[in-house]
Amino acid sequence: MLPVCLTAFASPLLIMAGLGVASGVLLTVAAHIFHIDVDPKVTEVREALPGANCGVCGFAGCDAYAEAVAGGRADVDRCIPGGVGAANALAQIMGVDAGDAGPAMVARVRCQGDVGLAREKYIYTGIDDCFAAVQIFDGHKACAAGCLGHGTCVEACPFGAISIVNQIAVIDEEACKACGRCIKACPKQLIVMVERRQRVMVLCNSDDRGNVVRANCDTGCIGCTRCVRACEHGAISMQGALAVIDYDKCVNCKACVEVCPTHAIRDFDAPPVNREKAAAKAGAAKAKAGA
Amino acid sequence: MTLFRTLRNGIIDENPTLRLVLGTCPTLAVTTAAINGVGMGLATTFVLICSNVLISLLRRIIPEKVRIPAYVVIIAGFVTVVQLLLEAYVPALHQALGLYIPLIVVNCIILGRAEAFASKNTVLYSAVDGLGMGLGFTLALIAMSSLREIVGAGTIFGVAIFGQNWHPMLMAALPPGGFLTYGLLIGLMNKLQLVKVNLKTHPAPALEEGGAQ
Amino acid sequence: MIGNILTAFITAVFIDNVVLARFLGICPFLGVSQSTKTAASMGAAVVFVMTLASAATWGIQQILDAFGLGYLQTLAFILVIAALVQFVELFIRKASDALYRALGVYLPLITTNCAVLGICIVNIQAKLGFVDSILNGAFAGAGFAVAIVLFSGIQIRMQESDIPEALKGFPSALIAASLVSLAFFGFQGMKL
Amino acid sequence: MELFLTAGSSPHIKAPDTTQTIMRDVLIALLPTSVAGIIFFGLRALMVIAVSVIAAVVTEFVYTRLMKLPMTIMDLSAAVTGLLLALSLSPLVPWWMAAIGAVFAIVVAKMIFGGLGQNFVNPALAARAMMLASWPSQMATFMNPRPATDLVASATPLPAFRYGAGEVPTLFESLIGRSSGSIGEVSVIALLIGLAWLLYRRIITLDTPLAYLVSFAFFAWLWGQDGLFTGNVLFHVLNGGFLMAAIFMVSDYTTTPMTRLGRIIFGAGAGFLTMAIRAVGGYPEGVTYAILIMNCCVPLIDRAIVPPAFGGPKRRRKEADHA
Amino acid sequence: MRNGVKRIPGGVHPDPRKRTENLETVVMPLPAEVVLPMQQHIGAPCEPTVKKGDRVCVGQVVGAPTDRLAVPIHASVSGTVKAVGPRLYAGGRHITSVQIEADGEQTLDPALAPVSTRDPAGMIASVRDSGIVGLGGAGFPTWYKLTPPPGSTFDTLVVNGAECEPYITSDYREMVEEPIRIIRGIKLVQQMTGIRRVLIGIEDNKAHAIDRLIHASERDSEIDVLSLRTRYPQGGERQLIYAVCGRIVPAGQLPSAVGVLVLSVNTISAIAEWFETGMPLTSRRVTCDGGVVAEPQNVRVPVGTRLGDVFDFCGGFTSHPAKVIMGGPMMGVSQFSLDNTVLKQTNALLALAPDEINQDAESVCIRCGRCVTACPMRLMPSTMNRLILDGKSEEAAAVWHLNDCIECGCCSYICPAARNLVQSFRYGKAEVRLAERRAAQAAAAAGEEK
Repeated sequence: MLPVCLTAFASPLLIMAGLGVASGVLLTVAAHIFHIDVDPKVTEVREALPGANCGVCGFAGCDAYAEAVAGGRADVDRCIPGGVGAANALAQIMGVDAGDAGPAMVARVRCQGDVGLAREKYIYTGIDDCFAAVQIFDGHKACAAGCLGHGTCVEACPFGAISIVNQIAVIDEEACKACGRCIKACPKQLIVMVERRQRVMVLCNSDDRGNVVRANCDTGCIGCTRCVRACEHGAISMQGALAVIDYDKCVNCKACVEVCPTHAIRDFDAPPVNREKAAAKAGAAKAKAGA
Repeated sequence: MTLFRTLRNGIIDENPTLRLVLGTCPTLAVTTAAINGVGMGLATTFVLICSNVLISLLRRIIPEKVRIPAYVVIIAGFVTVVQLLLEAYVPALHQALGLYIPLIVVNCIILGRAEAFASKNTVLYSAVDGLGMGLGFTLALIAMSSLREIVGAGTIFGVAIFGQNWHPMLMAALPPGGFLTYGLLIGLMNKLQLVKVNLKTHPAPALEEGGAQ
Repeated sequence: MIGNILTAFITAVFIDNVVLARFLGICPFLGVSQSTKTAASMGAAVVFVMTLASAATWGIQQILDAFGLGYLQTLAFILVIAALVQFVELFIRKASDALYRALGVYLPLITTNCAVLGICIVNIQAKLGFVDSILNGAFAGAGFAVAIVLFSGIQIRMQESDIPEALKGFPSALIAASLVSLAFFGFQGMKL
Repeated sequence: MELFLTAGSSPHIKAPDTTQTIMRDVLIALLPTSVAGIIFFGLRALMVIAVSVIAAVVTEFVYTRLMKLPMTIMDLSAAVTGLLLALSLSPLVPWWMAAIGAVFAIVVAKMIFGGLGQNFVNPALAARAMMLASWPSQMATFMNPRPATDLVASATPLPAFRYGAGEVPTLFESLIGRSSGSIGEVSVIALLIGLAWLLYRRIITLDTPLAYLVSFAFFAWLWGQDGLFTGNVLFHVLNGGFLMAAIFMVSDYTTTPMTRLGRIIFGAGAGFLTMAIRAVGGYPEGVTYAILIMNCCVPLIDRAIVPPAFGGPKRRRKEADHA
Repeated sequence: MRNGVKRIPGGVHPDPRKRTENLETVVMPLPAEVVLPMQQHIGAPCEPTVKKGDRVCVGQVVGAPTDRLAVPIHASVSGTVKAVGPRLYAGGRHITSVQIEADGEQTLDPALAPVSTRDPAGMIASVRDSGIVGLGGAGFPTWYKLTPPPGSTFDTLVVNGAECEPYITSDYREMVEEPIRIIRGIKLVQQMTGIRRVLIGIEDNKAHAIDRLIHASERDSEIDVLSLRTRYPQGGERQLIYAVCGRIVPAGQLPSAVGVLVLSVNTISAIAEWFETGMPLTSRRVTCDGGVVAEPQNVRVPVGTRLGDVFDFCGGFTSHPAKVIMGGPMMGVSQFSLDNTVLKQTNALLALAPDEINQDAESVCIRCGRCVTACPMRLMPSTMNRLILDGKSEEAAAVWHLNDCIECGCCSYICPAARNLVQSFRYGKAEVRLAERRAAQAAAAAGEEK
């Protein structure tokens, strides 16, 4: 009985155990002999990964991916076998903010001169990209500072927060995560990062004199200084011919919005005024053209 | 997460084959006939449930450092069991699946679930997760293998369903057909998902107004 | 003799290509083919490991057979392959940083690559001798290397193409693989 | 006078050729071959051609509509694909097979990868390969192109030659078009007229076709039936769809390399593979697969060859790693 | 006469449309005013030396150079300075400009006198005072070209009479009308630089010009007139040097690297005029042509004349022009305002009808490779275009030699898909420059931290 038991159970067990021990010893020894110090962060990330080494992440196995994540060269959510758990763990290790509370900052476009409001210099033909368009006489807008509306920022935005409305970039404040990529993308430096609490803003970036601005655009800042006078808190000053709001003093009273003759100051709690105005204007122009 | 959600997760939301694109090798290799798909799916499901349960049971015992080798050994053990069972009871299927039965060991789904789920959850949930994932895998395999069998041979589970004049498109049963069917199926799943997401983020205006009234 | 080896080579690389005909190693084939350089390194690593693993598992199989323990094949093989690959990785890492960067980092990915285990089992099933096993391992690895390098070019081209949203990534890669595998039908039946 | 002008980047003028005119010229070049096919094979050939072209164009129309893409059928590339496919089929294939082939060519081989210019394999050849794999017997049935006789199914001359069975056509028969085969490959003269048109209109250059021809001829000679250097080069060149491929398939813009060196490599590789498949492979004609395999290599060839700038040093390409 | 020694690589053959080649040059009546932008050359802008209200004479310096490279700008009419201030100019930006109201007298600056010095260094310095720049296009200061950079010497003067762009005939007319003056100019340049061998390259579709120059240089064994196979862009420096002497200028280097000095026929003529009369560069010949121009012809106009005035002199427009171009249709700059003015380097003004310009919409690349064949610099336009649009301009520059592009426009011209290749290269180059500047700034910042 006993020998049967031995042959039936002992030999497989022995062989497997032998194999296991042999490889274990081999690897332990090897690990000592061939020891190399690695970044503890890599180890930490590596530990949080499933270790399936399946390559779905696009890297050469979990080690390579861990190294890339620790080095900041890869996003934390590329491990599919590990799923959300691994992504969260990695995010925690890397200190990436995965929270959705929304940043305190938001990107804004300092131009509202869309079709019908801003004049154009010429008809542009060529690559549909702001950077390409700027190469030809600074773009087709008569106003050298204006948004060209080819949507280079739209492509740069990873969150789909920017859209082109009437050939002007418009940022969806809800979707904006304040990553700042659009700022780098805009060849006219029109996009700025501001605090979300700033509810009023001068949406014009032209420092041309009033008559030039007026000739180029219906909604540019013409430097009339009415807002400066209207502000009871002394928050607005003129930089050349452009009104600038000092947000340390601004209390969002919106008095300036009321007085601005060109609606260049926008109240971000209300829908943009200029749309209706532009629509009315376009309608009038059409009627004129028809007649 | 409820048990039902766990189950559903494996079958639909995180379907290992069609959404996570794991376990591609068996998916492509054995789905030439519907019966193979079923066999492969069930065999994998069996290993998945068993390994999930055992790993969940041992999750406090296995040291962190050697967990992966330990998981592999556990999985390989169950695969051997399946191999022996198939050989003994359904030799025809064993013959058809051949090489791909031992290869269940290296199916990313199993190790992935062990690491991502079983090592962190209770036995019951792990079992249900294994079942869900396994069923998801099986269903995907059945879908693919049925398609390939119908187009490639004009039969389903070996039963002819078209008349004499049917010229089956042999390519469907050949490797290119496998890649193509799989690619198109995942594409279809993605499309459905895209439509769903679009409905969520941009609900049709008509519906919204209807709701307001 | 040379004719036989050449035929074996053509068969393993082009006709019974591990990836395109046997569906082994699909995950890295699709995942690690985003750049030609990575793909080439991965291919080289697979050739290397498959050759070694073929040799090692041939030996293990002899032991298992001697004790009549054929059913332990799966368990034993995966263990041996895993240990072997890890050992080689550690060795390379210490030996040469350049070699590690070029080859070593791809090794873990191969441990659980079904191509390696699959080819080892195929070797045993086909009852190949020691030398033939090693050759078959090397040739099958070469088949993987050829397929993944070829595919990397197509992958890069696809990254630049206007592929429909729903088919981006895996689906289009699979369909491309389908066409490559269709093209490889041309090698079918090639004999010297 | 205040003028509102157009401004844009130089150059401000453009050569008259457009994608559409190029495709139109390819269609014109295929016309003699199509006519010859219809004369030799009768209405069956006409039906295959019509079904294939219509299916290809309708498929592209439907696809672009469904996917909400800009309409592209007016660039005529779908019609070219459909016609090329039809010409590479036997006149005996059932109409629905031709239709499925055309749909496969347009959807799977072309549109999924983004449409014209972005597909990596030749759609017509991919569809032909798919049909060869799917319906091997129907695809290998051909008929004798003798207008007066009945429709007698017969093999193409190639298997006849290789296996020593059946009658081998004389060179004269190949030239005028009295050997059996695909619709488009029977008449060498008609193909050469097409080539002349393409060259006259400067649609193609001879780089690839010549490289293909030279390499193929060399290996055909090398891989003779009675040992090395005994091959019947002229026979191989004139039969089995080689000329059609050499004129219309290896010169396909999208699926061949863009540099001259790349094109020569492409042609030479395809020539070798075609003959390898004919001599030691499992298929009698070899052209389809040889070109498809080379198509798969094109992205690598195009990335590997960086021509040195005029006056620039011969720099080696530095790999830009995407990982 | 001999033929060119090499055929240039690539290139295209656009319809020449040289309708003005047989028309005698007409001198345009004085415009009411001229505007002289302070930048009409490569280098820093000039500093105005006059202020509003000043009286100026023809040939008087109104803009003084501010850096090593720049050349002075002279008044082209006599009259009163009306304004000095920033103005949009044809180069595309706002730049300080001097606006002069002409009095119609054309009083010459009394200081003007023929150049007497015959010492090479003095002659070259005097060329700087003449304000002459390369009259063929880019406006590179000629005096600077005349001195070989340290370490190289000139052995050949290549005279550029290729004039390969469609429409333009201003060089051709110079060769036909003033061949003797060109030869005299060549002699002066030989004196200044010590070069003995002179090769005049003229395309073979200008047989009359070839004849005239051969006749004029008959007694000069050192001067050779070469007939070149007509091909655009043979007028490009690198291409011309290759065509006439078979030398290849290494990428990123100047022609002086192979011992060659290239000057265009009009530039050489201007040098001759300066030395003989002391008249600086204040007027030039401009080809005014295009489908909507009523009377196409070559016009001699004062530098600084409004484009609108030139067109009006040529009969005005017969219909609304689709594009107004300063320069040739292949490399010229499209203008949106006729208030911009003629610059020193302006060789043509074109007002094109809609059927003359490219109006095809851009479609996808079909990989036909025509751009590769057409590129005279042997680049891969299609590949670079794709990379640049993909945001990988730096790869295009590092691997595919983007910066060797000469923006000749052959690729865009030949492209059946009407892709805006050249435009993408311009912006790709701009992106690469931007990235380099940012990297340099980052490196500087890092250096400071240390």
